[in-house]
Amino acid sequence: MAGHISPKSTYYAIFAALMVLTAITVAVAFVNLGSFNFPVALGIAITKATLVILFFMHARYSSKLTKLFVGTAFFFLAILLTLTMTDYLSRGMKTYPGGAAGSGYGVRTP
Amino acid sequence: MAEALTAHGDHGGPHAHHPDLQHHFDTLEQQHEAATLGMWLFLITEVLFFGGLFLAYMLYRVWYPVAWAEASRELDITLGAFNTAVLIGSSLTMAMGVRAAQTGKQRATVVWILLTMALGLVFLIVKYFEYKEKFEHHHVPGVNFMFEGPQAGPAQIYFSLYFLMTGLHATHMIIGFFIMAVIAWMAHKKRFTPEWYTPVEISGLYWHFVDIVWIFLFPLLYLVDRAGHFA
Amino acid sequence: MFPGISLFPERASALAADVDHLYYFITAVAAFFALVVTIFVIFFAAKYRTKDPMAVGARIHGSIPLELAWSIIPFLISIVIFVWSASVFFDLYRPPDQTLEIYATGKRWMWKFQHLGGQNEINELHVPLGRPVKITFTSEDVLHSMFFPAFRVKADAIPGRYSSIWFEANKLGQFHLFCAEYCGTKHSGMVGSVFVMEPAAYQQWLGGNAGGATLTSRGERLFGDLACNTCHVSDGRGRGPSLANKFGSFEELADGGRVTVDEAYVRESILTPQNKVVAGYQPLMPTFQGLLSEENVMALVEYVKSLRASSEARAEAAATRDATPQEHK
Amino acid sequence: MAMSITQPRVDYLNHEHTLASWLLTKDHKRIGILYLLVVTAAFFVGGLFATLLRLELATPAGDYVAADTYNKLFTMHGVTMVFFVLIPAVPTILGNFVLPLMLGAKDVAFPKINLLSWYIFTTGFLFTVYAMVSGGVDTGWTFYTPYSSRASNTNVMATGLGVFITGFSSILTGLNFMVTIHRMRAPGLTWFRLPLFVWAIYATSLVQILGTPVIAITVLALAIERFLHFGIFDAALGGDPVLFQHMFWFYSHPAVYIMILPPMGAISEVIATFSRKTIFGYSFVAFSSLAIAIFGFLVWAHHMFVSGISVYSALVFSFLTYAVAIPSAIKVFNWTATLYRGAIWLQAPMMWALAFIGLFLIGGLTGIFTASLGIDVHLHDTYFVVAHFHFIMVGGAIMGYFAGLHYWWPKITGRMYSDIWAKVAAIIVFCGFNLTFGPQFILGYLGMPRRYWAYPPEFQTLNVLSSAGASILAVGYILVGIYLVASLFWGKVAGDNPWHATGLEWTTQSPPLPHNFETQPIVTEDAYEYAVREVKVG
Repeated sequence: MAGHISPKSTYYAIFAALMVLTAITVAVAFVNLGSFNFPVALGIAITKATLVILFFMHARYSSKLTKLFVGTAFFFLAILLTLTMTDYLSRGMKTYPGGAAGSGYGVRTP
Repeated sequence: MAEALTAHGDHGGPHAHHPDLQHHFDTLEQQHEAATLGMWLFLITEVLFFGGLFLAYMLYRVWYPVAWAEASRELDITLGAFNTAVLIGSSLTMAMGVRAAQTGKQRATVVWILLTMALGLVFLIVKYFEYKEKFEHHHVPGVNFMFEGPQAGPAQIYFSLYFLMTGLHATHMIIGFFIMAVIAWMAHKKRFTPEWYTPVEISGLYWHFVDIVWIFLFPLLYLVDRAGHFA
Repeated sequence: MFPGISLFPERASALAADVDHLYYFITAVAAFFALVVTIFVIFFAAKYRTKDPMAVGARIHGSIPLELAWSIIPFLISIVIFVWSASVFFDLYRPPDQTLEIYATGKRWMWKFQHLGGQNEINELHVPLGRPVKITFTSEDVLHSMFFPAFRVKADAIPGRYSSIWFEANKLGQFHLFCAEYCGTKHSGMVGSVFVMEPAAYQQWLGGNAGGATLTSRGERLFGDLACNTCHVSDGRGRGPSLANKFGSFEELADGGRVTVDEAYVRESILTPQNKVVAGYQPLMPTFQGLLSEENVMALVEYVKSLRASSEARAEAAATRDATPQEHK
Repeated sequence: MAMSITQPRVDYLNHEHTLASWLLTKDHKRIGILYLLVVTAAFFVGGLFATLLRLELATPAGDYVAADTYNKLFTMHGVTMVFFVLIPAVPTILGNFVLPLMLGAKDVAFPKINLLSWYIFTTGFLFTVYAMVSGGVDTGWTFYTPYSSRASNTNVMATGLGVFITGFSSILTGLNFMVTIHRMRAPGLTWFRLPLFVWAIYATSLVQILGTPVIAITVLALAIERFLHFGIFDAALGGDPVLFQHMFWFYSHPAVYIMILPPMGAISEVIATFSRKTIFGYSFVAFSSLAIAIFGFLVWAHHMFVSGISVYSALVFSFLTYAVAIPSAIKVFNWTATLYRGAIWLQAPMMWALAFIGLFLIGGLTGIFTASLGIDVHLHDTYFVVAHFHFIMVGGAIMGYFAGLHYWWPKITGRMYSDIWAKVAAIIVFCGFNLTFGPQFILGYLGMPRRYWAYPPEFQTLNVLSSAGASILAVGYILVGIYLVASLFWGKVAGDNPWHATGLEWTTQSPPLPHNFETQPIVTEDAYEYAVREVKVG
């Protein structure tokens, strides 16, 4: 009746993909990518989460409204994270007279 | 939605419909869509509920990368990875359980749901050992927190967030465990039919969400800097 | 206007006038819109009033141009207000280069001011007329907020961080000092006054109230007592970076970042040294968190600041002081 | 007064009388009345605290209550009014009652969850009352750390738990209404035929769902930091007390839109009905509700301009705050334009609505002062801010709530209150309100800080004016209570459509049937189509 019935093979395939991605994220963590470790780990986690949402939670086969709600959740989470970080990342920036506004490297004549 | 509707007598008149159709809905499909939509909305609130902690995590990771690296190395990565595998497995069994309910296989539904509960239990037991190990190493924030080296302060913040995030996640697991117990009991009583299996589906959505939270928690807490960039 | 009710606070700082002008402008804009809407509402309510409940109004659904007009015009006005406000905000926020430095700490329910000459005051502050004054302050327990209504400046005192406000008093007299961030039982008691004095009278007051050692000399003694000089040797051969001529310039960090050496960085390096280690040095420095009161940290900051003066000025300033042993010239 | 006439017809009030039929009801109409009782009780508890505050502030010296008591009074006034009156008032009382009727539905999507929300709300309220009775809390309704986590020794945990529990009632109500609006509209009732009250409730539900969880986690983190000495906001460990303010205001600013949007929806209904014409610019007013809900999440740090956030983020938030003011301006202009060439029938609800426009206008415009960076440095934490948000909350939300209550009272109770007394009360409240909060703008610019137990003597005259106004305001609110309760016993029968209004809720009987409609209504025309057809006398 309502709700899409996916074949078992889809579920097993997604399960395998998730396990592989988990293995990858653990392996990559031991490789020193400097400041890229964090984005890579986050990217893998987002991929895994998307797989679970689309296939295990049937978002892919449900109404556009459900997809809109999923998008809204992550959009407002992004607002919370990014707008707050605009404060913390720009705290170091000094606005000295003569200092380049926003550069944070204003030279203060002693 | 607009098909002919039987006139309702006064409240509580004879229901000419499917026994599971509640009085204020017109069709089973409308009821099903309403239930799933309601569950997705609840999951939005959960995303933002955990979102607050992710904000604190992101801020302090940017402020104290060295402390985050040192404190993260205190966690046991094999247990973390094992737990991730267990939870992804439980997501699979949950999905298979929902599928069994959709196709009307009562016994299979019960078995898959019990499997999901078992995997959830394994996860919680592993978590218990991890917490016990933290207590022994005095890594529990509070008065008797001990962490050698100059990063003791930010490390205590890390462990505060560790316990808050994993504690909140474990609480959601325990709630999920009891929900699954109820669903398994209902399935055992053959309550679900291919037309009405909504409780299985929405508890499945909840379980998958709890799995997704762990999918993010594992790399953020366990894999901060295993390569020694900030060593 | 009425006896006993003043509508506007006193203007005692150069920037107070700018803030007031901006305030008048926004009041005018707000009053204009309030009047326009109120007049229209009253006029329409009176003109189209009916007693017959069955009467029906005209069939008007709306007009796009009108909607766009009263969306865009208010937005343009807001942009004008925003830009003007931002410029006033920058002036309020950005101290000029040469300011009279005063340190302060907010503690539950009193403000403690420290002048460079060593004078300490509780809930009272004496400042000279016509000179820009910069107050660098922090809190020792909960949030407070230093608020001078007459100067139109305010900033929260946050434990663990320096905040600063600056003003240039241009009117003699006594003005209010309030704590504006709720801080407990005697939040309303954490008030005081600032006395703006003629420069001559100010110097005389400084002389009369010279507490003990100046802030710099207190910092210097602490620098010796805490054995900072064993690592921070002035010629740079010690285990810690040399601090001579460091204040105000910027410093390369071990993790590749760069930071301006200001009060906040010196304070952070004293209390949490491991966060921003200077390039080429090991994070050996122990933390002094809990060992130093905020006043002593400020004294040390002032001492490090004094090291930036050219070495000759250092030598002759040292000569006039009592002969405490100096490790580095 | 007309002799009370017994109701011949069955309705949701008289078809069951047992206590269980009320306490275990799943009927959205009865749940609305249950909320009315608890919210009205909370309103008088909060009002009592306000009266004590104003008595204390009549004299410069702190001579009426002790300092600690004063701090507890303004905290409990804030907590009670914000969480137990302003946020629930219109959605849970008027929304619960009218939304299914407006949609032509038999009930909300999840009736059992609707009842659960009421029990959660009442439990949260009882928890907070317990916290007040057993010593109160003195951190201010904002619970700023480190005072709330380290320094205060009052019932922060109990109040926090009360707020945490009540938050879930707000989440579940929002969720319930959103699914109801999406899935249970009558056939033919497309989105652009919905009454504007439904749009406002939808926007509010969106904010409730997206915002409330963040304050839930913030209060939880505060409670754990205070109880177990964790270290998230603790400066001694390197934490940032300002992070609490970010997380708190991320919810608490959208919360003020939860408080103002539903009353705005009620005002749109009242203005359209009593101008006897369709609302001016329907889609603009509808989308401005959504715009307020969504933009409302981008502006929270305008509460923190002087609390240590960086200059550049202050610029960003100040600009976005000006952007979020535009939809509110659009609403006010559209209401005013609706009056043009209408047939203005000045009944009691219309008087309250016009008073709402007057006060909300001043509230909104003073927002421009506090959003401006240069001015807010001087105005932050002074009585100017207190006056601004009281103009929006009391002048806006409470006036809008009363306008809606007066508008739907005949539908809820089947009785009509005395129109003259209702108009008198509107005027008393309007004048009392202006006298109470008008002088506070001047006090604010003079620099009188808020939350002061004792203040310098030069501010006394304006404070005495404000306290005088507060007593007039109290009289106005008590008068409303009196004639509304009196209408239950002596009010004449109101008939099904006393205001001759359009809208599905007026097509059924008053008070409505237990299951709302005899036959499922089919909608064939737009909302507020007065001019098209004569609306037959009820």
